[in-house]
Amino acid sequence: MARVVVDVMLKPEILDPQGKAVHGAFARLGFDGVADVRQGKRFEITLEGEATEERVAEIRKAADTLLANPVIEDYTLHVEGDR
Amino acid sequence: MARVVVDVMLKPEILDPQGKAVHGAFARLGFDGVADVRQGKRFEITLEGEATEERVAEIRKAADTLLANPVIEDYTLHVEGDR
Amino acid sequence: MSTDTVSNATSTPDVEQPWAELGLKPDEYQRIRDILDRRPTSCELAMYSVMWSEHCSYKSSKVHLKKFGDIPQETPAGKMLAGIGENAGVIDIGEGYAVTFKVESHNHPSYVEPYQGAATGVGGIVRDILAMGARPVAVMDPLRFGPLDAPDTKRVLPGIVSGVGGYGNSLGLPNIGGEVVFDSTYLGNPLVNALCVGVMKHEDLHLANATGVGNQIILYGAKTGGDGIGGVSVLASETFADGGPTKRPAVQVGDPFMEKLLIECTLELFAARIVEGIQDLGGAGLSCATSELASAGDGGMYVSLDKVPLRDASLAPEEILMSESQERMMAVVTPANVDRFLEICAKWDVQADVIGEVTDTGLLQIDWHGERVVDVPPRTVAHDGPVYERPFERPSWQDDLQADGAEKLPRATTGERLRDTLLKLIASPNLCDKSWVTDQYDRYVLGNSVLAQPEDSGMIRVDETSGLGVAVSTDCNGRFAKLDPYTGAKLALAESYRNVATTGARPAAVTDCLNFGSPEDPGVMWQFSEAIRGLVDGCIELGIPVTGGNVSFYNQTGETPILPTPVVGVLGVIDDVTRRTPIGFTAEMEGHQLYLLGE
Amino acid sequence: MKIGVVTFPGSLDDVDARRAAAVAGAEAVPLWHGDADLHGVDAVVLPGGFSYGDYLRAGAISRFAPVMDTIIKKAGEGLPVLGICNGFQVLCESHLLPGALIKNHHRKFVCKDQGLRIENNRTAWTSDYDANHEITIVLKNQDGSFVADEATLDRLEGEGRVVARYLGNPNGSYRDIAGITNERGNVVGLMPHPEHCVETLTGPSTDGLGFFTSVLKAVVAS
Ligand SMILES: Nc1ncnc2c1ncn2[C@@H]1O[C@H](COP(=O)(O)OP(=O)(O)O)[C@@H](O)[C@H]1O
Repeated sequence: MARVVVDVMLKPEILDPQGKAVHGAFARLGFDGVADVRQGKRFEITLEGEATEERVAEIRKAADTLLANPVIEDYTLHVEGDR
Repeated sequence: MARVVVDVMLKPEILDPQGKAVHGAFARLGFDGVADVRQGKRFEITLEGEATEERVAEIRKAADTLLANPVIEDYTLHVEGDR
Repeated sequence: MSTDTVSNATSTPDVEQPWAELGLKPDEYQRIRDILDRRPTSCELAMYSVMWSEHCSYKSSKVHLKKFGDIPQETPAGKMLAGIGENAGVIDIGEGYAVTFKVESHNHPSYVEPYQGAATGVGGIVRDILAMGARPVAVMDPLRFGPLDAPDTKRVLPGIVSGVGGYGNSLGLPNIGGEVVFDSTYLGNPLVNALCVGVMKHEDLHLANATGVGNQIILYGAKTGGDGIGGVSVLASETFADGGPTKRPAVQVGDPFMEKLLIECTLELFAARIVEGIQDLGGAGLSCATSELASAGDGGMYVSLDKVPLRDASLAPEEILMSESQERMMAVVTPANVDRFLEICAKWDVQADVIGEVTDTGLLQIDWHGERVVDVPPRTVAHDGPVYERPFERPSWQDDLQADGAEKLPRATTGERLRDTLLKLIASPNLCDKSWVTDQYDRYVLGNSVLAQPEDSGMIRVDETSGLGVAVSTDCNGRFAKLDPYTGAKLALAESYRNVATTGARPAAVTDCLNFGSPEDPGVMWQFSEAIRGLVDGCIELGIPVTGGNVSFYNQTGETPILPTPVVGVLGVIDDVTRRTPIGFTAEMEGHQLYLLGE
Repeated sequence: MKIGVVTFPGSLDDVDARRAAAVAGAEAVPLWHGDADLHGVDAVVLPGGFSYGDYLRAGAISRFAPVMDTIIKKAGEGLPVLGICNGFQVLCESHLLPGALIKNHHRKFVCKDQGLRIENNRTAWTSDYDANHEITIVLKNQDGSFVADEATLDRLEGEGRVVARYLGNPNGSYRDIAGITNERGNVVGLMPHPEHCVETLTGPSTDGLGFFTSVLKAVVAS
């Protein structure tokens, strides 16, 4: 069984209230030296069988339509173990 | 400026309603052959300056106390570019 | 990177400017040149173009909206303390209290990005109410969608509903009513209208003006980012030496947590009596807030754009002026009170910066990096925009439509058929149970919701001791309005009025959101003018004024406009909420008699 | 008799909790998250809302507020503490109560009148209810699904620390759990909102009042 990971982040120019709140909490808790925090989503998709090129292309299509909202989000996709 | 990434996932024994919903949507859209989907959070933390060992240890502490709830979640941490 | 300063504009009169891309007509651009007696700088061009847009200037609707002034301005409950032209209308409801309420649209943004569009729609109307000096106490959301089974409705509807809920629930504002209506013309043009009600004591009333030379201008709330400035980037790109600016998002993302802090912080500032004038930042952002505050005040204001805290350091001055970043407010404060003001903001973790001051120049003057980039009479930006007398004409198909009466439809002749018809009716999306929507909204928070779904009106307790309260309903049947916009608008008003009256409250005032197709279509303009005529006549007959509202044009796909949709909100006052009349029949009512009133 | 109600940035039902305390006959004292002093209150309510926007995890950031340091210490000494909804989440994040609350299994915010069974009427906050008393109170949340590992759940049940259970599971909570207590019975976390159910005019019932009258008796008795 192979695993495909899709990381979805808000585009850099889009306000990220969640990241902002975490950044604020870092500061209050005394974790200094943090310039920015962005919070996104991580999907771990376990396939039945191999991560063939075709299957990965399918998942990529799903990422485009389902996992990420292209209006405000970007995503990256990788097969686990591949990097 | 260095970037530390913290990936937080629900522990395997905790039901993941969001992952389950995505899994269901995969099936409805005709993407077969998916055994499981889990949805977690990804934090991209940009440091002012280098990712020294000491700084990374601090972020790890923040992950233990703030970014992940050890009762239900596990996390992994890596410095970007390091893998 | 060069900045287009006023002196640069004076010395280079023939520079080509992208006024057309910004939506200005040739004569409008010429008018700006006449006003300034030179070409505008790119910052000035940005300000005029957005403030003279349909959305901000009401240029197509102004001549019609004026007719609301023909309605007597007294309400059956009490005096109107602020009316059309202010951020929201305010009426005296007795016992020293005043209420303010208004409905606004956020239609197109909700089509582009349903969750955020709807969320920021709620955020915007709540800030309008807050800016009057009131505590927001309830929201409502009249919604319109394409057919329930259309694929795009599956994208738009859940997003909009969770956006309305996500934002309103996070602010702790009970949702006390709304509408969910389906019609094919709303496919591609969903309507998201959001209404907010606020309560204040008379002495808390605040207006949007900048008076008192030397008073300080404070911008507080969220930092300014590139939100919602897709369009102006044509301007900014000219000031970037190579490659143009980085991407600018056309959608705004809301931060309801920030807005909640903004509400509590602002109410504490009011209570401390240190706010001379205040304005929320909505559409057109700083361009609107600075020019409107100055124009409604003594006329002069100086602003240093370098003082505006930025989320994105690469923003050009034009973009800073146009940014529609959410959750920001602007206040006018005497120099002596500035420290106290900043202290209260710090308590609530709200960023606040002095960015300028009230002057006696009669001009709105804005600097960037030490150079003047805006130098204009603020009235010409905010209040003296173009006014159009658009042609209107009763559509040729109107007669046929009206002639095609319901009496031609086949009638059920047997009990069985009648039963089928009834079942079909109550199972239809427009009539069925709406709890899939309303269960996602908090109707209990604040503990003053006397009536909420499934009631015909929402009702809020204003005073716990006396029981004074208000009821609000919103209604509109767009199909009636299409058959006959004049009568349709009257019917919307009458329905809303009845819904309020049946709770036991006395209807007192009207707000309206006029959702129509393109004003450049004479048929649509006719629908619009007829609807206003209907509202005016209806209000005069009922004896209640229109205290404010909103117009949304260009809701159409190709040549097909939406059903004319004049959503009417009526607010009523009840002396004692314990005497409200809920709908429905309960066990305690057994033995009561039923009466049918009216013809 | 003073009941303190904490306001965190983003608290929403603090006003309601203060009203409910007053209706029950207590003096309601507003407490501020940034102030470690409890101002002599006899019991504390952590109210509902979306503190810090619920952005990281519900309750995760609030638990680090200065007022929580004092509350955690005093709770250990027996101070009655009730966490409602977001307050329950804060109590779990603070490890005053076991388990955690995650997103509802249907992933939507839900607001409804919910049936509950009070299973433990020996806590500081539930003594005014009969054992197995069935009540209807308001449920409204986004992250209301109670989860914990099997061992923790077994221990909670074994020690009778399940305070309330849903009649009809509205959010996927493990074993229908709506509220739990600590060993000592002074700290209670509850997902639904008793503070919205103290007046028939504005709530579906007055079934929530018992939480507030119970604690008055608990304080007087101690
Ligand atoms: N979008 C909405 N937001 C909030 N409440 C709504 C919404 N749509 C409908 N409701 C409420 O649900 C109830 C039932 O709505 P509806 O079936 O349209 O009733 P009616 O036809 O009597 O107006 C009413 O109380 C109404 O205010």
